[in-house]
Amino acid sequence: MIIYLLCLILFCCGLYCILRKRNIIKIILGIIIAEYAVNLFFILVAYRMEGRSPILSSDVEIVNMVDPLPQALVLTAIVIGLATTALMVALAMRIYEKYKTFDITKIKELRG
Amino acid sequence: MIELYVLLIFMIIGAIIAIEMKDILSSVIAVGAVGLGLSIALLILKAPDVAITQLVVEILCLIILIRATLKKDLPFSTTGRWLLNTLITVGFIVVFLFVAIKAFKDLPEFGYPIMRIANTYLKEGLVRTGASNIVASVILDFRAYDTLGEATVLFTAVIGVLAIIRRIGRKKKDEVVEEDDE
Amino acid sequence: MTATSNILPLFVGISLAGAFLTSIVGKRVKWLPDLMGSLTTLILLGLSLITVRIVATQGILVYSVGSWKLPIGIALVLDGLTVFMLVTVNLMAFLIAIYSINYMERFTSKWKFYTLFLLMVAGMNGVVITGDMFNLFVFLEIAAVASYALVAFGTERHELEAAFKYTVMSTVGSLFVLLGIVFLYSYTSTLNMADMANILAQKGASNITIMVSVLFIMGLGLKAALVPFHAWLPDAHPSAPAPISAMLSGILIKSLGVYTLCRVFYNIIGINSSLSLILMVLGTLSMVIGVFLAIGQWDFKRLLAYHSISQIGYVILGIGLGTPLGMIGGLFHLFNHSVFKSLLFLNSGAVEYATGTRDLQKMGGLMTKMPITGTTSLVASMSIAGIPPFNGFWSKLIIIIACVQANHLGYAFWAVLASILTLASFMKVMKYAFFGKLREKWNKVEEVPVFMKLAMVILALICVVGGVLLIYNINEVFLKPASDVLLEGTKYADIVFKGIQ
Amino acid sequence: MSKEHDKGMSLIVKVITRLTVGLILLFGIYIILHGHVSPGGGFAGGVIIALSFVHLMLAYGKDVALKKFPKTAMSFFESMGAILFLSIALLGFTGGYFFLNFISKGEPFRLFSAGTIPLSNIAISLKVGAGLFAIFVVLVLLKFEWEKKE
Repeated sequence: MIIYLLCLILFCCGLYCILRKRNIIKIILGIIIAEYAVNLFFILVAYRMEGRSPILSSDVEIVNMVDPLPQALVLTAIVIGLATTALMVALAMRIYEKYKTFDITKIKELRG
Repeated sequence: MIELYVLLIFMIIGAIIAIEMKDILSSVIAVGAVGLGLSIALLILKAPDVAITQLVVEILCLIILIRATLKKDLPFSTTGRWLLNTLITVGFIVVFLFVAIKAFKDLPEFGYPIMRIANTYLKEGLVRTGASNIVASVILDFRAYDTLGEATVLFTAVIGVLAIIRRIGRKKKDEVVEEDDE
Repeated sequence: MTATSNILPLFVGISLAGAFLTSIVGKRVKWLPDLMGSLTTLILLGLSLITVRIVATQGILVYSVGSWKLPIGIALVLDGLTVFMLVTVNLMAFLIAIYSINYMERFTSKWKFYTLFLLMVAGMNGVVITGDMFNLFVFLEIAAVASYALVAFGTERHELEAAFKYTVMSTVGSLFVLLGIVFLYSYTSTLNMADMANILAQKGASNITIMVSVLFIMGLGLKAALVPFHAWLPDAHPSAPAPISAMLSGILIKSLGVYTLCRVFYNIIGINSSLSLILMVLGTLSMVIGVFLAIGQWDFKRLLAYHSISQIGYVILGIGLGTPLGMIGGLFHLFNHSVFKSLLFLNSGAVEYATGTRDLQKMGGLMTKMPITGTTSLVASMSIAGIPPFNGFWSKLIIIIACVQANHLGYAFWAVLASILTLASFMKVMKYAFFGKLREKWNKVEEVPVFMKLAMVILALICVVGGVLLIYNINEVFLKPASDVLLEGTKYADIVFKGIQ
Repeated sequence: MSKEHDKGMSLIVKVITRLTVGLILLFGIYIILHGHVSPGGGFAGGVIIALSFVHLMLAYGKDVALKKFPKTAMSFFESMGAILFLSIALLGFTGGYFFLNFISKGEPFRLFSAGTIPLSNIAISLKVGAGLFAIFVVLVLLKFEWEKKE
C-alpha cells in the first residue's frame, strides 16, 4: 500500500516537472522519470512475497515464482520509452539549432 | 522489504534534485541516479531481465542526453503567474493522489498478486515453448506479436530521427536539392 | 477457427512489410516509394472491403496469434465496429497516398515519408483490430511515434516546435493510458479485453473503475484532442505536410482517440450514466469552443484544425448519448468527417502547392484558375456546414434528432448553434479564397497535377453520395453492426468467447 | 596510425578501450544467444552491442568507429533485422498460425532449444544494435548551422 503510494509520488514528480518547467531538456527528464515510475509500478504489482525470479533450473524445482507477464510487458514499455526519448532529443537539438535556446517561453512562434 | 522503501525514497529524492537543479548536466546525472536505483529495485523485485535492460538503456539514454546538453546555454525563466500555475499543478496532483489512494484499497495487497493467467505460463511455459526463461517464452512466443510491435516502434524512431535531422526539408518547384541520405 | 480468419493478421503484416521494404529499396530506386505506398494501401483497402462481407455472412471472427487460445495469448477480434474503422482508415490512407505522389515532390527524402506513412497505417490498423489491452497500447505508440516524426517532416522552426509540443502532450497521454492498463491488470489479472470485461462485470463497481476511467479519459482525451486537452492540435495539424494533416485530422485522432475511448468505456468498463454525462459534456464543450476559436482564424489550415476539434465534439456527443440513433449518428459523422476534413486539408495543400501561401487574406478568386480544387472545396465546405444533400447534413441531423429524442434539448441547441457558426466560418473561407476578384499576383497559377486532382475528386464524390450509406441495405451491413457492438456493452465478452469456438 | 591518435580521448582511455571493447561485444553476443535459458535476450544484448560501438566512438573518435561499422551497413542491418523478424512471424503460417513457433522445441535448458525463440532474439538484436547505434551516430554528428561557418 505505502509502496504503491511512494511509486505514484515518483510519477507525480515527473508530472510536475513536465507541467511546470520551462526548459525543453527538463521536460524530457520529467517524461523519463514518469516512465520509470510507471514501469516500477507494473513490476511492483507482479511481486510475490518471498518470490523467486521466473527462470527454471534443471536441477531443483523452484516454487513460488513471481508473475512473469508484467516483466515481459515492462521490457516492451522500456523500449517504447527509449524510442520516444530518442525522438524527443532529436527534436530538442533541432529546436536548439534554430532558436539557440532551450527555453520554451522564448520559443513561441505559434499562438496556443 | 525495508530496502525497497529506502530505494524508493532515494529515487524520489533523486527525482526532486533532478527537477530543481539549476545546472542541466547535474539534472541529467541525477536522473541517471534515479535510473540506477530503479535497476537495483527491479533486481530486488526478482526481475533480472528487466533490470539488465533497464541498466543498459539507462546508459545509452544518459550518453545521448549528455551529448544534447553539453555546452549549451541554460536560461531559466519564471513566467508572470508562477504562483497561480504552481498552485493549480499541485492541486491537480493532490487530487490525483487522493483518487489513487482510494483505488489502492481495492487492489490486491502488495506481494499477493492474483496470477490467473500467469500460473498457466509458469506451469506450461517450459513444456510448450522449450524456453526455461519464462520471460523470454512470454515475450517471444506467447506474446510475440507485442514484440513485433516493440521492434517496430524502435524502427519508427530510427527513421523518425533520420527524417527530423534532415537539414533541408522543403524544396521549391523543380529545385534540385542534394539529399544526404543515411 | 476457419481459413478466412487468417485475413486478420495480414492487416498489420502487409503494411509492416511494405514499410520495411520501402526503407531498404526506396533509397535507391526513385519511383518505388510512390508505388509501394499506393500499392500497399490499395491491397489493404481491398482486404478491408472483403471483411465487410465476411462479418455480414459469418459474424464475429476471433484469431489467436501463435495458436495460443484466448486468455493466454493475444487475440485479434473482427467485429462490426472494427470493420467500420478498418474501411474508414484504409480508404483514407489509399486516397491520401495517391495524393502524396505529386504533393511530396516538394519535400526531400520521399522514402522516409512513405516508410513513416506506412508505419502509421500499420499502427492504426493494429489498434483497431486488436483484442488485447497491452497490444492496443503498443500499436497506439507505433502510430503516435510515426506521427510525431511526420509532423516535423518539413524541419522548419515552427514545425519542430509544434512537433515537440505534440510529442510531449501525447506522450503524457500514453503514460496515463499505460498506468490505467497497470491498474486493470493488477485488478483483473488478465490483459484480454473480453476476459477483462467478464471479470470487471463479476466484481462490480469499485474505486478501481473510477480511477481507471479518470486515467483513460485524460489519456485518450489527449489523443482525441477533446477540449480541455486540445492545446496541441491547432499547432500540430497545420504544421504537418498537407497529406499528413489530412491523416491526422481525418483518421489518426479517431482511431487512436475516439475508437479506443468507445471500446474501453462501452465494451470493457461498461457505460453508466455518469460516464455518459461526462462524454456528452466533453463533446459539447469541444463542439462549441472549437467552432468559436475557428471563426477568428485567417490561416487556412489552422482554421480547419479548430474545426476538427469541433467536429470530434459532434462524434463524442452522438456516441455519448448511448441511444441507438445517437450511436449511428456519431459513427456516421465519424466517417463523414474523415471524408470531408481530409478533402479540405488536401484542398488547402493544393492551394499551398500552387500559390505558396496559407493566408486567406492573400488569396482570392482562385476558382477561375483552379476549378477542380475550388469545386471540391465548395462541396466539402457545404458538407461540413451541414447543407443538404451532402453527407454532413444527414449525420448532423441524426445526432440532433437523437438529442431531441433523448430529451436533451440543451445539447441539441448547442449542436445547431455550432453548425450555424461552422457555416459562417466556411462562407468566409469560400469568399476569401476561391470567389471574389483574382489578384494579379496569381495570374500565373496553374491547377495542380493529376494525382492530386484524382484524390480530391474521389473524395468529393464520396461527399456527394455519402447519404447513400443510410439506405437500408447498406446501413444494415456497414453502420448498424458497428453501432450494435457498442450497444451490446459488456456482453461483447460473451460474443468474443463464442467466436473463439 | 599517428593520425588516429590525434582524435578522441587520451592514450590511457584508448588502451583500456582496446582491451574492453571486444569483451563487451562478446558479452553482448553471449546474452543474445542465451536469451531463452538465462536473463537477457535480444533487446538487452542488442543494446550492449550498440554500446560497445559507442564506447569505441567515444574513445577513438568517429572515423575509427565508422570504419568498423559504416553507415550503409547500419541501415542495412536495421532493415534486415526487422524483415527477418517479420518473416519469422509470417513463416508461422506454414503451421497455420501467424507467429506459430513452428520449429521443434528440442531438449530444454540447451542452447539449441525453444524453436524460433533464439532466432527471434538474433533478429531483434541485429535491429536494436544497428538502430540504436545509428541514432547515436546521427545525433553526435549533428553539426549546427552556425558551427559549420566558424
